[in-house]
Amino acid sequence: MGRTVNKKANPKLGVEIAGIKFRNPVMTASGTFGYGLEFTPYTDLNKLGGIVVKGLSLNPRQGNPSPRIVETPCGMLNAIGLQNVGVDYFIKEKLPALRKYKTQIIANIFGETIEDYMEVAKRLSDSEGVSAIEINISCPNVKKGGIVFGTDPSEAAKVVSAVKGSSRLPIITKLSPNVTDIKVMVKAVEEAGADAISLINTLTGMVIDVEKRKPVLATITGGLSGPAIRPVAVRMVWQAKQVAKVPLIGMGGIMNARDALEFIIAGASAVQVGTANFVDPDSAAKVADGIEEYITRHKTSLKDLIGSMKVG
Amino acid sequence: MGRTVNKKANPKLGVEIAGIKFRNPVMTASGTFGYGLEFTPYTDLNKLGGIVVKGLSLNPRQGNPSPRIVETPCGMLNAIGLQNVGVDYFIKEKLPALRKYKTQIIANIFGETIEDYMEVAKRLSDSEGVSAIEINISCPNVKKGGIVFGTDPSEAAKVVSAVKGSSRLPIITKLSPNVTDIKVMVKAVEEAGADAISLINTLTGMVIDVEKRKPVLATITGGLSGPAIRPVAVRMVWQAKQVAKVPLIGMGGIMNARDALEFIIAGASAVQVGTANFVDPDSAAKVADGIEEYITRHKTSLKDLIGSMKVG
Amino acid sequence: MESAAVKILYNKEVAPKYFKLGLSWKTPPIAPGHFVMLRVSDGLDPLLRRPFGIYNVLGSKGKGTFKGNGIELVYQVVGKGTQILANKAAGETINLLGPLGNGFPHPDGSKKIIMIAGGMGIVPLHMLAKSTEGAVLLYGARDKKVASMAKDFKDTKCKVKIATEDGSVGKKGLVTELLKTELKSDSVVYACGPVGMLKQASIISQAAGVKCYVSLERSMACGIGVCLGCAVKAKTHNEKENKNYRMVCSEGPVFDSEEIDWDAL
Amino acid sequence: MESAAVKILYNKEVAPKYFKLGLSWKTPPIAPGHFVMLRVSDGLDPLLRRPFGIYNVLGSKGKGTFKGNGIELVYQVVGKGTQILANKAAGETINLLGPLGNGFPHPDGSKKIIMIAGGMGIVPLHMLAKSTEGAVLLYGARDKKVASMAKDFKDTKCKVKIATEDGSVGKKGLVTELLKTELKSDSVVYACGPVGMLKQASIISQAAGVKCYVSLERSMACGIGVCLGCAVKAKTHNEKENKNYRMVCSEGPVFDSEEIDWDAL
Ligand SMILES: Cc1cc2nc3c(=O)[nH]c(=O)nc-3n(C[C@H](O)[C@H](O)[C@H](O)COP(=O)(O)OP(=O)(O)OC[C@H]3O[C@@H](n4cnc5c(N)ncnc54)[C@H](O)[C@@H]3O)c2cc1C
Ligand SMILES: Cc1cc2nc3c(=O)[nH]c(=O)nc-3n(C[C@H](O)[C@H](O)[C@H](O)COP(=O)(O)OP(=O)(O)OC[C@H]3O[C@@H](n4cnc5c(N)ncnc54)[C@H](O)[C@@H]3O)c2cc1C
Ligand SMILES: Cc1cc2nc3c(=O)[nH]c(=O)nc-3n(C[C@H](O)[C@H](O)[C@H](O)COP(=O)(O)O)c2cc1C
Ligand SMILES: Cc1cc2nc3c(=O)[nH]c(=O)nc-3n(C[C@H](O)[C@H](O)[C@H](O)COP(=O)(O)O)c2cc1C
Ligand code: FES
Ligand code: FES
Repeated sequence: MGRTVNKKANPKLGVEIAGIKFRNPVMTASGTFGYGLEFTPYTDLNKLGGIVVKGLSLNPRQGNPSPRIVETPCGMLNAIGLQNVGVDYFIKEKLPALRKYKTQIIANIFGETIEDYMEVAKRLSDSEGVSAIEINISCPNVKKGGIVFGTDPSEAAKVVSAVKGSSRLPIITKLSPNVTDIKVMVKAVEEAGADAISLINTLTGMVIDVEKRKPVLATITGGLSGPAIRPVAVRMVWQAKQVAKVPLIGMGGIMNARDALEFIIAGASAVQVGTANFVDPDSAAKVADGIEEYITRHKTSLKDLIGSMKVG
Repeated sequence: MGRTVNKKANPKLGVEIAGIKFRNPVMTASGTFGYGLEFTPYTDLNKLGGIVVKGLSLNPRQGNPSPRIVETPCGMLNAIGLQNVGVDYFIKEKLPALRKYKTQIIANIFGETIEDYMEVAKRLSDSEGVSAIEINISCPNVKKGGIVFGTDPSEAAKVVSAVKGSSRLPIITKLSPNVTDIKVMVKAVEEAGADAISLINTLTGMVIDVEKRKPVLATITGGLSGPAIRPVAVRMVWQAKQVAKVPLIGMGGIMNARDALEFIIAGASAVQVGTANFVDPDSAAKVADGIEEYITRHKTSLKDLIGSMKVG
Repeated sequence: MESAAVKILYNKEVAPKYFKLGLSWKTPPIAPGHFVMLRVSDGLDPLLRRPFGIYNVLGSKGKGTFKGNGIELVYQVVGKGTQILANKAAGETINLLGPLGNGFPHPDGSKKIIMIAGGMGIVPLHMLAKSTEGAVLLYGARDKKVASMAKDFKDTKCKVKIATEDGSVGKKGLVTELLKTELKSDSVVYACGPVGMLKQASIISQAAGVKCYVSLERSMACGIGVCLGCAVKAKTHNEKENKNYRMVCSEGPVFDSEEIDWDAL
Repeated sequence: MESAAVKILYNKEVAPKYFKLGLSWKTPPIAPGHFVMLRVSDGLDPLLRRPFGIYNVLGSKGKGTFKGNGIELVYQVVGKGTQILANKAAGETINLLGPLGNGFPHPDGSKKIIMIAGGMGIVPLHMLAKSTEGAVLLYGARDKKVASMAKDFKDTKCKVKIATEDGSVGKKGLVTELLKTELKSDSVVYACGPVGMLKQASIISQAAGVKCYVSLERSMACGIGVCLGCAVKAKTHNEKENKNYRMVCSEGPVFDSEEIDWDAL
């Protein structure tokens, strides 16, 4: 795939989501791109539509015991446990360097209570350089006995409207795929005020070391990501598109431009590249180049491609 | 992996599920092994614990338009649409040859109404050579506007108790993974009278041909199987084991004995080998040999292995 | 039918992206039209085997069916599976399942045989050419380099007429145009190639009241009739098993063209 | 730090399942203890890169850090990734990410250097040996064949003492027994090998009041500190970032052994 040199944004590649103008539809997924700066030796951050930073919580978090990752067929499980530096440290130490790039910065946030979510969102709104907040609702609600916000439509809706009320920033809600009907979740968070919806987060999985008869991960289960899950992710984006009024951001196993185009054609206005960043730290920029090449070759535009799947 | 010659069953490898004695815990999964006889040029059917035949309905079914399959990273999607010869043809033309083998024959059944399920179960009970019925509840209930039996606990329970009432045979209920909480489904079908539970059926997925901007499968979505889904399948078996009182039969992406042992250690009393039969038609027999080798090497027995996962 | 680990004898590029692959294999009887499924990787990606027609049975002088000590395949690199195959070297082993499917009905000698091939469709017809006499092969190729494969037909008793897309050899244009001129009422047609070409060949033959056998391609998972993935819709209903679909792998890949519902393909 | 497609110069088996891999690469400065991540397959399985220590910088006579026109790795075939690597031939290209991590703190010359290696742990210590003088290497190997790698230390100014599990060369038994006799109060220890050995080396050194640096291994996804997958628990709390965990890839792989919570490993 030919690389293009850094140049002015191609208007046919641009997209506006929740009032934010992205130079291209390719972002990096939360938790797979650190705080962005770690990638400067390997890629040009200015080539990215957006960077979604590692999930931020009110206080710094230690994360889970180790082992935290294990490879699986065409994928990997992670149980990082949302280790992060905390929202204040991020704003003070990471954001100033990051906002120098011509790419949109999206802060992914999570909490164990609704109040946590609200407070993190508030502090981010007060800072400069963050374009939007992505809410990770795949977290256990400690007050509700650990049920996961992201699999209960009414709990999810509560988080979204609380965050919406605490922040002037556009709110992207990131959905968990571990549900019977993704459409129910889409409707719930949309009604609660989400400006855009991103999906999918990881599928819950586990791997056992059969010689030791123990789970490989210290936390037993972890989140499955990578190309293995792509067919499930594309299906969910397509289903979400049937009911969604707000723009969708698709992800799950995108390794190259062809994969990203599946999501766009299924209905996503933009995509996020996750696990692929580990395999090739320049992946997301290459995906953007490949989409541009496709758009040129097919004499089309991103706008015309979104949700353009023909059936029958 | 060393192959052993066909010989008397190893008692350490045997397992009894719902009153049926299996010479080893390895069966072939429905829809991936035809009616068994097609495999005689490539494998020894007597080496299998059981054969689960292609899903049977009351009347023969044509299945879905083509294309029906597509490869995905470490997996495949299928949308066969449950094409089958119908229960009567099976009993008359396939069963007589099949029951000559020293392996348990399990009939996988499905229907579009509860009455369909009942009638198929009744006819199978009246025939000789079928050891158990496996109910595939991953089918749309036409009477209930197409909602899938397998994702609604009360609909699933209705099917199970209806089938249970129509048949003298042990009933295995096969669960769909496309649900928020597999434990709810386990409890529902167990209370309804399932003698054993098998899991998982396929995850719903889709693939798009980006050059044509069309879904590859004629039915848009299909069922994802193969090693890609194994981490999800192992997790669900482990979760099911937390609540199940009846024996579990695990499947999803088993390619070799190591993979099968993950399921057994997680809590399955037996396993089914599916997609692997396409890659190597002798897979299931090799899995059985490999489990035997493991049991010998670890000086243990299948019974002691089931659910033996140590945590922490 | 067997599953066997066989040794690669050679794997050479005969035209850009076209390879000839020789495999050492003490074969069961093979008929023209049979195919094999190869496992191109020991790993999990690509997961499924890939189907390939049989171009030659090595060390055999059979007619109708052949038994030999090896087979020769010809394949084109089109995706990741065939790319992995292209990287393999002589001496490596590869797992093969076969021979699979039903071959072409053997010509009874009463008719004039016309074979029509598009691109890789030449593969099973080469075997057929070796077991017949006085046939003509109409071969549609992308360009001169691909068309050069026709020289392999010198050792058969078969006349070759070529059409190339770029006109660099033979007639410029579609091979089905050659069929129109060649077809007589006492002909029988054997066709293999892209669906569009097969459909055309079928229409032309049917219009002339001539039997046309086609060898179809379909994505396959098992190759042995159990996954039901490779279905094509038939025009005729199979009463015994009450079905409209035919499995390309086990009931084909060769079909009487009248049996196929071409609009559903 | 760069991501580069590099050419394989050689890939030869030096002992059963042990390979030396030469890669043509105009290197940035490399310090002993640095590692690289290799993408062993262009396909999707295995998906993740594999980490390997650097054994030699080719065409360099540097000290402390090295710059050269290639690197040499030594790896053991233990699973599918290393098996795929073993099948690669000279002339093929492979994608490399590196150099990664922090090397060993360069010895200041005031202490007597003891290096202790178990199995593949010899890799980063070979680089260290090349940039120090008067050191001793204690090398624990499975058997004679693996122990033969010690001859590579002839070109370093470093004395080698061997322990083998089977007693076929050197002392029979654990290499940590050698450490006990070798250790003086003015020693500094550099260790690399299996966790059990590192923990023992750490206990022995701490008991003697001696600094011990260990190079750790952990499953890795990214190698650059972003996935947070390769965490090990530290005894000390990092105030600035308020964290107990250290990333082996970016904060290690070399740590002061006192920093590590060995019971959590
Ligand atoms: C009976 C039969 C005989 C064949 N004989 C030959 C031959 O002699 N020479 C030759 O070059 N090719 C032949 N083909 C086509 C060949 O199987 C495909 O080109 C090959 O599978 C593509 O694999 P890939 O991984 O390189 O491509 P990919 O596009 O990466 O394959 C992806 C998936 O699509 C399937 N697929 C893609 N194209 C085809 C196709 N045309 N037919 C069937 N499945 C396809 C593959 O099996 C795989 O599951 C034959 C196909 C069939 C069904
Ligand atoms: C910093 C570092 C330096 C290393 N240097 C060397 C070296 O110089 N020579 C050498 O032979 N090996 C070295 N290793 C170990 C080497 O990375 C593993 O042996 C290799 O990744 C195994 O891959 P596999 O696919 O063959 O095995 P598999 O068991 O199939 O691998 C499965 C997964 O486990 C991981 N894994 C398995 N074993 C290890 C291990 N010991 N350490 C880390 N991850 C592991 C793999 O990365 C992969 O994700 C090093 C590891 C680290 C972390
Ligand atoms: C190591 C790792 C860490 C992740 N951390 C987060 C996170 O902090 N917040 C979040 O919303 N998603 C997180 N994710 C999920 C990804 O953002 C993404 O939704 C998922 O990995 C699917 O995309 P992929 O298959 O392209 O990786 C993480 C994923 C991985 C692999
Ligand atoms: C081609 C194909 C057809 C299938 N048909 C059926 C079926 O008729 N009934 C059923 O219960 N499951 C069916 N399944 C699901 C399998 O039995 C199994 O649950 C699933 O494939 C997961 O196992 P695997 O990953 O080992 O294939 C089918 C799967 C495949 C791939
Ligand atoms: S490929 Fe499986 S039935 Fe034909
Ligand atoms: S491997 Fe990703 S943080 Fe170390």
